[in-house]
Amino acid sequence: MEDKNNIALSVRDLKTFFYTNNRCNKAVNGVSFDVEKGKTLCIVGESGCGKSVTAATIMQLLPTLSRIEEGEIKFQKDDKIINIEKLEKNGKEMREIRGSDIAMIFQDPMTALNPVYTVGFQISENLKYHTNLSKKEIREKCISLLNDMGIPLPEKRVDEYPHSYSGGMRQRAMIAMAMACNPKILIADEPTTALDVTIQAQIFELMDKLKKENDTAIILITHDMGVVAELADNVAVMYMGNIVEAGTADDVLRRPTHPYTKALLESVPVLGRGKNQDINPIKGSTPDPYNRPIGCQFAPRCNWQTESCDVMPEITQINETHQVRCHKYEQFFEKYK
Amino acid sequence: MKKEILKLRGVKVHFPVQAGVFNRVVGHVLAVDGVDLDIFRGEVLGLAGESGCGKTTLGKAILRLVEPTDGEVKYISQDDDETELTSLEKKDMDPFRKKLQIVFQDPHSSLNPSFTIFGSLQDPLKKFGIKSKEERRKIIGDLLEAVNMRREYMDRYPHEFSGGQRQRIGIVRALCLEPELIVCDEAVSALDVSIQAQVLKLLMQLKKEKNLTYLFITHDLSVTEYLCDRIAVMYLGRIVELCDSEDLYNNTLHPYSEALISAIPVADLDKQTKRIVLEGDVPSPVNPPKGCPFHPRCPKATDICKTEVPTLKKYSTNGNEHYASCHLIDLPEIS
Amino acid sequence: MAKSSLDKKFDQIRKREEEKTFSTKKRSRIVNKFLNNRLAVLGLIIFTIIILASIFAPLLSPYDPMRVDLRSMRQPPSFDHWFGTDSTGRDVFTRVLFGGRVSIFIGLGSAILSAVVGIAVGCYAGYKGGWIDVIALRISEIFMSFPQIILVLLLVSITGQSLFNLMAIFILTGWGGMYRLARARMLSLREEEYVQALRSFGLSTFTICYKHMLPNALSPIMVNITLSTAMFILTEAGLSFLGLGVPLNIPTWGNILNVAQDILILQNYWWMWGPVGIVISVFVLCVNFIGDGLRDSTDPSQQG
Amino acid sequence: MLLVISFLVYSGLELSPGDAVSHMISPELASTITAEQLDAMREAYGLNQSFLTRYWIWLTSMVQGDMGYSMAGGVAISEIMVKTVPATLELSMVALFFSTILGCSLGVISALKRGSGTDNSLTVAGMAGVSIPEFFFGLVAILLFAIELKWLPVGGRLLPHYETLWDRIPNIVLPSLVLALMMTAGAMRYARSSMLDVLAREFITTARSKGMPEWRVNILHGFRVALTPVVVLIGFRLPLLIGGSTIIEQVYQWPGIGSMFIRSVRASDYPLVMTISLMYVFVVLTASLIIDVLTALIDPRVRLGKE
Repeated sequence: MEDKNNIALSVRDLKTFFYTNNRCNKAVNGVSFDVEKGKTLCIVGESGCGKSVTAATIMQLLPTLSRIEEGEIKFQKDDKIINIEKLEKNGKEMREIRGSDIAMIFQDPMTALNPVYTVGFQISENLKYHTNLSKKEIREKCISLLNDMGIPLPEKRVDEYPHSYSGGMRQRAMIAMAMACNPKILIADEPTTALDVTIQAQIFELMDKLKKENDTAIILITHDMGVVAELADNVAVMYMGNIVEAGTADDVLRRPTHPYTKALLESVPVLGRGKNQDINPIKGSTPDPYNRPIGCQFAPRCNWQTESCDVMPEITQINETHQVRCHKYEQFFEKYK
Repeated sequence: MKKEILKLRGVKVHFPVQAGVFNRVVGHVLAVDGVDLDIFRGEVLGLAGESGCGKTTLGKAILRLVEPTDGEVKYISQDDDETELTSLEKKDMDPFRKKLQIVFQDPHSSLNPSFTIFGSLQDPLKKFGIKSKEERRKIIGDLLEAVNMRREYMDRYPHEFSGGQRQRIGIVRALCLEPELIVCDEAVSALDVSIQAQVLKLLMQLKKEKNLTYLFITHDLSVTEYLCDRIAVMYLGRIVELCDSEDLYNNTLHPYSEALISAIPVADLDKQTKRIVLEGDVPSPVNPPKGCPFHPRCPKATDICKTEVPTLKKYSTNGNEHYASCHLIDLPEIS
Repeated sequence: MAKSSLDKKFDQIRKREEEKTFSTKKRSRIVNKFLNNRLAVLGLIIFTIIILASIFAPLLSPYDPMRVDLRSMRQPPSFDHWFGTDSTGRDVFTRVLFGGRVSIFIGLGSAILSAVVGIAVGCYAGYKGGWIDVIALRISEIFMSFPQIILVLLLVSITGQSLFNLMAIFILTGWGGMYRLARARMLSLREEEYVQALRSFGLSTFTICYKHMLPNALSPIMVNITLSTAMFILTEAGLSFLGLGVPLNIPTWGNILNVAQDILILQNYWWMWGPVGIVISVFVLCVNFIGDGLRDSTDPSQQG
Repeated sequence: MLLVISFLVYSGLELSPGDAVSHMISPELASTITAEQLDAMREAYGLNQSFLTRYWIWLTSMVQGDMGYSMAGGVAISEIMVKTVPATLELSMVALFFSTILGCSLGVISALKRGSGTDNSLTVAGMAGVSIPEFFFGLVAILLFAIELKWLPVGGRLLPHYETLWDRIPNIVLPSLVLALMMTAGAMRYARSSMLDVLAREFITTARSKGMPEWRVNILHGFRVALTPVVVLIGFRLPLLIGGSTIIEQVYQWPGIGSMFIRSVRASDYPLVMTISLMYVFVVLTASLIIDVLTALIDPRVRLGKE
């Protein structure tokens, strides 16, 4: 595979289960992927597929009634490899990684900022805990961060409360907060779902710029294949707790090898293809997480289902970068090549 | 020959903004600020725009779920009788409520959690004269089958259904009085993509079978392009562009539509274009900018845009009628 | 590292899940949750016992709660008189049972009636808004700016003491809270899309409001009824303790306690006021447990 | 608001038995006055005028501090007020102070240790606190601490030989503690649920994702936000505090306005009853005004006048 030094974060066979209502939900059930430095990895999937849980697991921000069952999360910090899953949840080491090495932005900037503190205060908290800057330097850094994020009048805006910011500006402030300590990895959990498309375009532009300038690796979680096509270097498609297909954007979007990926791509109308384009819905609906199909999770909705699908398929490496989790991928791939 | 089913003339919806100790009205949210629009029988008209542009309010104003502040909404029956809806008394509105229905966005709040499906749906039928219970059960059962669900589902409670199924039940509710026009208010936006496609297909199929007209409100231009015959793009309470759906993509006239189209991420590596990134945010509809409401964000704005409000003018592209409100279009205007 | 108790619980659930042996009883989630709340179940049991005991008081006790028996004055608890006897020789246990009838009747009755008034006004006002809402809101504000016990005392002083007056006063002072609750629920339900859908059919306000919306507002209302039952029982006890509630000749829990104002009785004859105080506390505690259990089990935001 | 209520109270006063004149002159004088003189006085006070005019006269004199006379003692009501109000204020302020601090901190602890033994026992204790009638609790406390153990005096305030502040402290301990205890239980429950509510919000996760230590997440981000609804709710419970103090004052023979109120109700001393209730309303309304100001100070959203 790739040169090891290029990998910022490596996740192997990760399992995270939820234990609410006295039931066990295998939200993330054996997920492996690598995040390369300075590249964007898009994790794409529908609601409930476990993509957000994966992100929360990397940050150890899981709720009380859940835990990491198995697997490894290896994070490379200054030539040392740290196993994140072994760290104490809110312990000192974990806290040192959070915010300074791995930072996160959330879906809804309306609720993700504390309403009773100024934006400047919330950004400076990060700097206060992870750097040795003086008060004055912190304030200057805050203003320059806001400025970098394209917020007008940062000297004034720094002392304002989140509710006087618009949605797009709040997300910019969130990004400023996340980028304050130059993290190696930025996890963005559906950062634009709550925003309008024109604002979404602004945020994407900003994230692209940050990636290029700071060599930050980005894990972008989204449900929108369009976003993947625009931003991703690498893609992982998730369905019901598993990665069903992964590879470079080129691999996955041009040569989808898993029936689910293919179906996802065909089920959304694409702007510019006109009125006569054909869209093919996926039959059925997402299964109940407490009553999962045996074997391949997608089998009941798949047109290619056979008896062999009662066993969970292994990950197959198609070429250097492209992997798929399907028994029938060869026939499938042949047909749609 | 195309016949109108609804004619909107100068429709305005203003919400008062109250503040201070005595709840004095300090201003108005100009949610819909003068919309002229014709909806033709049998067409799918898309109403697109970003949040806060007034598209949902306009949809509700047609059904008088929100009372319009000003303007006319005329309903034209199949026999060409015109009725002005906004001036009708509440009870005189009833016959027209049968003709106009709405499908909502959120599948979670669109059904009453304490009633079975039948329980929720039977009251409107009762009101419109279907007295026997058997008949009501038959109507609802037939419609459930029409949306690919089982007849028995009518005795279940909403929490037993998935989001997509609830949305279908929402469609059943809208269909149960055999309406002529359905307002689909972001009807597929809250659904997962795989389910979204199912509902879109279903809507198209029902339209053919039942001769429906749709006003399809959405923020997703790729869905409108696929589904609609014509598209109206709204910005800050006004229509800025109205044309055939293919023309909107191929012959865009308004700079806002252009930016909107370019901003939509496209799941096709071959169709990637340079996005036009607009500056700033959508201005507040309480205090819209003077002149063209889009001028502070418009990359092409000139001096005239700052002072004069453009009107919706008729042009022709590709042989079709094409309306747009911008000072900077250099096509000849058609009267 | 030693496994925490949480981890052990997780292991159990996981094992059960993998063996597919989890319970699949088809009971409503709300009932389940309520039954899982041990305090609420305990509350419900004791609540039922006390109510049944009060209803069947004549069967449980051979004594007449009113009959004065001067031969057996101020006797400590014995086999004959479980809670002893009071200064006029009446059996305290019997009086507690009969007192329960009146006290619970006042508490529950006032709570339910004030809920009916509050809901009837609140639903309509909340859904419809307009001048009815404004007037009702103002009136409830007037009632709520009095400390409740002061208002009750004030009204008692005007109308005089009687069981009926007291209940009327409780309803008068209690409907405001219920009204506000119902109104607030209605205001939020009004925005739900199913309500809008009903409006788009032009259904009458009455049908939409009382038939379709009210059932969805009931669970917080139920909780509030239990809580105000508790409060009314306490207020009645307080008033009667002061000698200003129910006329002294009717036994209620508060009236029985009234004797404890005398420091001699307080010091020397504990059985005359101790047991009844405990019964009140336990009963109100049970009602509160039930209310809390109801709240937790009907609140969708809480999981566990 | 106060005007409307004062009008209602005045109507009640009018409806109550007894002539208004007898309320307005001291009883000593009344005994020497003949019927004719009374009529003349009615004329002089304008009592033959319309109801509204009389209300206006009553209201203006009220505002000027002339509250009329008590029927029972023949003492000026303003004089009674001066004597009793400080006692009640002293008692309720001490109780409010302790209950707020204790209630908030216990509630927060209970929320942070949600589901633990501490949480469960605190919850049950809190529930018991709101369920036990305060007078019963007060009686038990008297029996235990004053009569059996003889640690503290039964009650009373400003007994003759008390001179320094220290002398007075033992007397206030029992009543204020009993009063504070029931308030604490309420405050604790509010603080707990408000804190739980805030801890589930997304900005708490944001704060954790920045690597903040737990105490900072909980106190700075959690408690600070949870405080606003708690302050509002404690404000709403002020009437309850006043109601509670009425009974507790009675139990402990505390010479405050509450026991005065009860005495006047028993004696059907209507002028006094009405005036005191009006004063309570005034206190409650003032308190809610103070709460509004306080929330504005705590919460920047309210301060700027928008949500």
